[in-house]
Amino acid sequence: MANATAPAQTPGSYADAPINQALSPEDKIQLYRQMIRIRRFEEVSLQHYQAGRMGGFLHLYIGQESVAIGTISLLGENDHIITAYRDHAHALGVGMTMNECMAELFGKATGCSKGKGGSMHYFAPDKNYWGGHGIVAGQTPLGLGLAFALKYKNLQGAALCFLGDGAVNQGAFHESLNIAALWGLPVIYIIENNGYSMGTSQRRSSAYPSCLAERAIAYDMDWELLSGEDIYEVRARTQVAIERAHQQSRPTLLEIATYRYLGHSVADANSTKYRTKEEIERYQRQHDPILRWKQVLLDEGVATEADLKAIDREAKKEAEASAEFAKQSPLPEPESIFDDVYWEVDHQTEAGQTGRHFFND
Amino acid sequence: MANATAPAQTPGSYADAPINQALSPEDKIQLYRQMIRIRRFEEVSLQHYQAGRMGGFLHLYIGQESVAIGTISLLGENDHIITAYRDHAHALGVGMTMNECMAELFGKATGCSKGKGGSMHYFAPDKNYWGGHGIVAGQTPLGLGLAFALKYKNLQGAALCFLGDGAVNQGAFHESLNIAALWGLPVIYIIENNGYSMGTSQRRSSAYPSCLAERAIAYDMDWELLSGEDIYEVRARTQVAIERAHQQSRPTLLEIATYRYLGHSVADANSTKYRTKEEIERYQRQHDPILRWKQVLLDEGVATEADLKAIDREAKKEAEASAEFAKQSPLPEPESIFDDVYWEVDHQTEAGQTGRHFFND
Amino acid sequence: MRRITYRTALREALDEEIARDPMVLLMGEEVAHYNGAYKVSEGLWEKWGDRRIIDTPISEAGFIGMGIGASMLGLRPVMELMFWSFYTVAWDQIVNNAAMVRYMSGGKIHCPIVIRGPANGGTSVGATHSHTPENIMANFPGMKCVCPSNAYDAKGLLKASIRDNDPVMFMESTKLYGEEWDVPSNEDLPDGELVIPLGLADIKREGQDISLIGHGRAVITCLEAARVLEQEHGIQAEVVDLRSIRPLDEDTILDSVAKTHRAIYVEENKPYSGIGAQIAYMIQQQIFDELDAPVLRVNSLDAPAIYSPELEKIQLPVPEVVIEKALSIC
Amino acid sequence: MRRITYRTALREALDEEIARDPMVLLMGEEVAHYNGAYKVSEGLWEKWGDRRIIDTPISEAGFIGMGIGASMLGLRPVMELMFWSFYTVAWDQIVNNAAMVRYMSGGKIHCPIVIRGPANGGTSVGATHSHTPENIMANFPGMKCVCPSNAYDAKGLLKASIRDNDPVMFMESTKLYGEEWDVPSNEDLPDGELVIPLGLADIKREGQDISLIGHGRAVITCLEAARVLEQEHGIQAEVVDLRSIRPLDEDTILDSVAKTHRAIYVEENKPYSGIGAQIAYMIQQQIFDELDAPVLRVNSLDAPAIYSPELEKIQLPVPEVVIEKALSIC
Ligand SMILES: Cc1ncc(C[n+]2csc(CCOP(=O)(O)OP(=O)(O)O)c2C)c(N)n1
Ligand SMILES: Cc1ncc(C[n+]2csc(CCOP(=O)(O)OP(=O)(O)O)c2C)c(N)n1
Ligand SMILES: [Mg+2]
Ligand SMILES: [Mg+2]
Repeated sequence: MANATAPAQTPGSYADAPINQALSPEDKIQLYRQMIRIRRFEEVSLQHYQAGRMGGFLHLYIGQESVAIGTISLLGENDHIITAYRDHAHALGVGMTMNECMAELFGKATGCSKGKGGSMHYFAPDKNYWGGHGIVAGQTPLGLGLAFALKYKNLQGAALCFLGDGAVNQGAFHESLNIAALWGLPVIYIIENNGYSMGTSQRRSSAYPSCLAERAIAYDMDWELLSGEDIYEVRARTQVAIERAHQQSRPTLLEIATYRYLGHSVADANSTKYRTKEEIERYQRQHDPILRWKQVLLDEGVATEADLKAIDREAKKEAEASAEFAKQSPLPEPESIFDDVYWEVDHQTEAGQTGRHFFND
Repeated sequence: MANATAPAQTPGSYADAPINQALSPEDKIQLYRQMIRIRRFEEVSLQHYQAGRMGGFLHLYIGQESVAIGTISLLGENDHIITAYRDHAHALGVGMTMNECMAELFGKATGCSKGKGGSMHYFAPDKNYWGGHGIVAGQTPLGLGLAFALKYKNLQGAALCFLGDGAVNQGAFHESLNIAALWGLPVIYIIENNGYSMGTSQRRSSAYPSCLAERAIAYDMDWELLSGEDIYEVRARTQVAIERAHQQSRPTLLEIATYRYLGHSVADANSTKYRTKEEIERYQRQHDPILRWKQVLLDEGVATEADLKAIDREAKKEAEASAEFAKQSPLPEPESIFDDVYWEVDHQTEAGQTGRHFFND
Repeated sequence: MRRITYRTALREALDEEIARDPMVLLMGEEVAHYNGAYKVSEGLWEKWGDRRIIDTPISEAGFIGMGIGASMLGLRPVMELMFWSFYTVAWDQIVNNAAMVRYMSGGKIHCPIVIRGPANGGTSVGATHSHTPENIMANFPGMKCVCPSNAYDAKGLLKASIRDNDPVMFMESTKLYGEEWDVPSNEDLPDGELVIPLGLADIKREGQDISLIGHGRAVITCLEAARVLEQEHGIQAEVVDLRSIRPLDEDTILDSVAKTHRAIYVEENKPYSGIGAQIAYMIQQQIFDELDAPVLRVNSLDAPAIYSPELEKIQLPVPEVVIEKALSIC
Repeated sequence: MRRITYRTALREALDEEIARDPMVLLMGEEVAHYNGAYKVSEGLWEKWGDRRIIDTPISEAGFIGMGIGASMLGLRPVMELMFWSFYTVAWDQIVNNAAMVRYMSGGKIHCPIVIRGPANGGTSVGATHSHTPENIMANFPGMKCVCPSNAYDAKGLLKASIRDNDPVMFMESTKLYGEEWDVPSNEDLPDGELVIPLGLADIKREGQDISLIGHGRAVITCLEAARVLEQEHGIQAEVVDLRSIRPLDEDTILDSVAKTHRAIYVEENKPYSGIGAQIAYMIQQQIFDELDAPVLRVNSLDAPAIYSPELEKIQLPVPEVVIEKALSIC
């Protein structure tokens, strides 16, 4: 695949990017910790899903960790993010706790959305994280709105809006791209291209010139195609887009090539039918972003095998403890079904107490 | 503006295109007749609108006549067309009568849609004309569907789907472009670019590389930008797209530069505020497609001033007669409000007679 | 008392709220340079400039969704739909994001957004441009829906809607934009401004023989019917204007019907599962024994909106039908 | 009698109609290679190939609109929405094109299209994925709407819907896909096939004390409530399954209530202007004097669908609530 706006670089050179040079050894280990925490969290959640302790969907991010962590590691005070339903990684990435995230999956009152949102609907506005959205590409105009608000408030920030490779064919996304380019909004759309939308490969769902990001040309917008395998690359090239947003208030369309190891959701029993076992194993062996990063840390002498193993064990323990927390947590009270519908009702304002708001007989 | 897929040609060379060489003198005069009929029809409709004999909107096509007539003149048995609300020209172009079209504006039972559709909703499926649609870009997936049906039925045809320059920013249009390119459907999207969507200039509504048609690149689709002023050019370059559809079952995005002289609709009192009087007059004097074509006919010796004046007079008389016809025509019967809602009810089938279909008390 | 049009009343509400709160802005197709397709925003762009009054591309899903996203970050956007009918292309954003994100986030987010524009038939613009989606909006907990029937209410309700912290679907009527009503100027008001809380119905006319209940322009139809009922039949009809569809002032409705024992709901909505169906259900469920006759309805005739101007007139509810139905149960 | 699942019943209907009419095809996300997200179309792509069973991009407005356009030219597309909830992004195409183009063309065009997929709560997929839009569809003249409650009806109604020349919104339930019912094989049928006309309700259980009326999966809730009412309270409830929401079999409903004098509408729809509101209105309007008590309703609790599986169970209508309400008026 060609990429018109940035020449291919050898992996080494991304390590040299100033943004990566600025990483302390502890920062680098922290990137590892964050990725492995996502993986262990999801593995544990999977077990409990299979044990029947959750409902609905569980879309796992395993294999894609570097994308969320690489991009989120770049964000400052006025940078915001929003994503689709495959949202656990971004949640843990911005600093949500495993406890609140796991409890949400269990449908408990202690969940980050009080058990009202489930796996697809994690939110932490206090951490600039705006969800977690279930309708394919439905979050893309919202991301535009975050960018609009930043500009309106004269804040130097960016809105990172993630979407899948299948989501690019929703009309709302295109409408958003046009407005972003037309008005110069500081939004960065990041296509997390894992090659498939459910069982449909990129080739079967999209017509495009060389890659999906190149569709940005239609709006005279900057774009980049990059590999998600190497967190240095993710950081170096996303940083360019962030600076463009911060300094020029201009949008970018990024496409980050990645791969999911498991099914589309846990209910996807077909996940080895529409792609070969070999393809999956090749990614796991040769392109796993955690393994790749581990090797970098070892090569750079930043950490030892033992250090990393300890971090991994800790992550696993934390995940297991979160499942225990979730199990022990209380269910939401039945009356809480009517909370969080109307702000005015929740806050018992005059508006919230005038007229009938709910129509149960 | 640049155009990547076809080199600019001098006007003369479009006359030489085989499709234009094939025109007999009578064909050429017929093109003139069709354009002047549209203009006179609309002028008469405007008078009656202003006299309060119609309701709702009246979107006039005056200034753009060569686009509808140039493209429609190329169509064969299995070619279909569909457009937006600025639909009088296409209707007359495919051979709908002035009487049925004018009566529709008057809301009469003799109207082409029995007074149910009005100006925005002319249809003649028997003439491969599928309307007349009021929601901006709402017709673009329908056009795709016509192309899909042609391909499904193994017919060698094309679906021409017209839309405005403001309509390109509706999501449904982009979804349609992707599917058209992905599946190789014989649809030709024709952006009738008159420079404005209501009071908003192209620059204020759209981000694009060199022109709107170039957005096709995003879907790896063929595209063309052409001038609508010269009907030879419209025919020559649209024909390329039709052949691509017929022979390769591949879509094209065409953009035809044109201009409307009057307001967005008759209710548009601002139409000389968002553009200068000079701009409008320059078009009328220098770029009027009917005047331009008249000159070609005179230059080629195909017709004399007197011939053309006679045709014009005839068109005007026909238009006036159609207004008289419309005025004399009966209103729809009140009971007819409930006709044409359900096919099964209209045809008094068993399905149409089972259960209650209408819920008037 | 000052008389102003419904259009001017809306414009004043926008202007005052933009002045009051720097987070309030108006966005939509042709609202700025063009002064609004129906001139509600006339002069506002000149006064407030590009920052507060913003023209958008014809991308309702994109720009309404953008407004919702911006409202999550604290802006208070007022979004104009040139016709409410065009909600159909933005429906996902409205219902799944504006109305549900608060719930799905367990209350972490709220969307103080107003979506406004005309929602009515009667102007011969055809079926696709004549949606009256108040019943659809009201169906969804999380949304609010308001339909002012006159200039006074329009001003007061729009100001309250903009200050509300929940998404409010505000439905106007192109048929009323040019009509005038008494609306006091701010100097003549005790609070210095006109704000009408959502959730309060208004008795537009008192009576004890029958309750004519409605919303939006249908209230005017009720008033005309009530006038004739009195003059020609000696029947005193009470006219109840819901003003706000959700939240709903149930008490005022029930009190009226408990007094009159007869009710007709009048609306421009189509009948199947319209607002009238809900109100009729509610009345019979809550005060069954007070009813001396079934609750009746008058709706638009049950077909897509016809173009033909003459026929559209009879497709919409007219006083004659209301009178006839009233006589059938009085 | 053969027992098959609701899912199999739907698949048989599709398979038989595809075999019968070369213009019938199935389109949607993941319907072909993947066998359908809920496996309704399992095996059909293998059997019928790329021409008849077609995977689409995630572009509901684009592909549903395409299906509508194709239906105008004589195809009879069956469009699968992976969830009916996703109608929200295709709403303009559905309502303004499928439901209105016949009218606006004065009857020159018709759209023999079926849009089908699951529309239900109860599977903990959150508010955005739990839409039950039958009241919204039924509001629009020009549309038809069908909600089968069991495998037998699902097969017969889907076949009738595909043969219908008007647009039919066909709403299934993921909660029922795996459930089994008696469905005769074609050899065992007098006509050699199972086709159930739209517009006929079905008495699923006879009784004379109260009418429990509903549609879709709520009918199963009614049947369970009726069983308990009989066993524990000696009350004979009649259970009326609308099957088709529009056209509506008014006579069967009215006959039942005229016999029992009491009615409860049960549905998974939200209450405000739901189907139950319309049916309750209709009953009181038409047979007011037959009613010994107000018509009551049981709906989903009026909040967006909650995720928490335990809580969602009580958010949906349950037999206990139906029983309690029945006892309150019997
Ligand atoms: C509008 C809409 N259509 C369909 C779906 C069902 N759906 C959920 S995820 C998905 C696939 C999306 O794939 P992609 O965008 O590549 O993201 P990924 O799952 O690979 O992260 C589909 C079809 C939906 N949620 N919303
Ligand atoms: C979805 C939708 N939004 C807005 C409108 C109102 N509207 C009708 S025409 C129009 C301008 C369209 O301009 P363009 O596409 O350039 O076509 P033109 O009128 O110039 O032929 C607008 C905003 C509409 N009909 N549908
Ligand atoms: Mg993907
Ligand atoms: Mg234009």
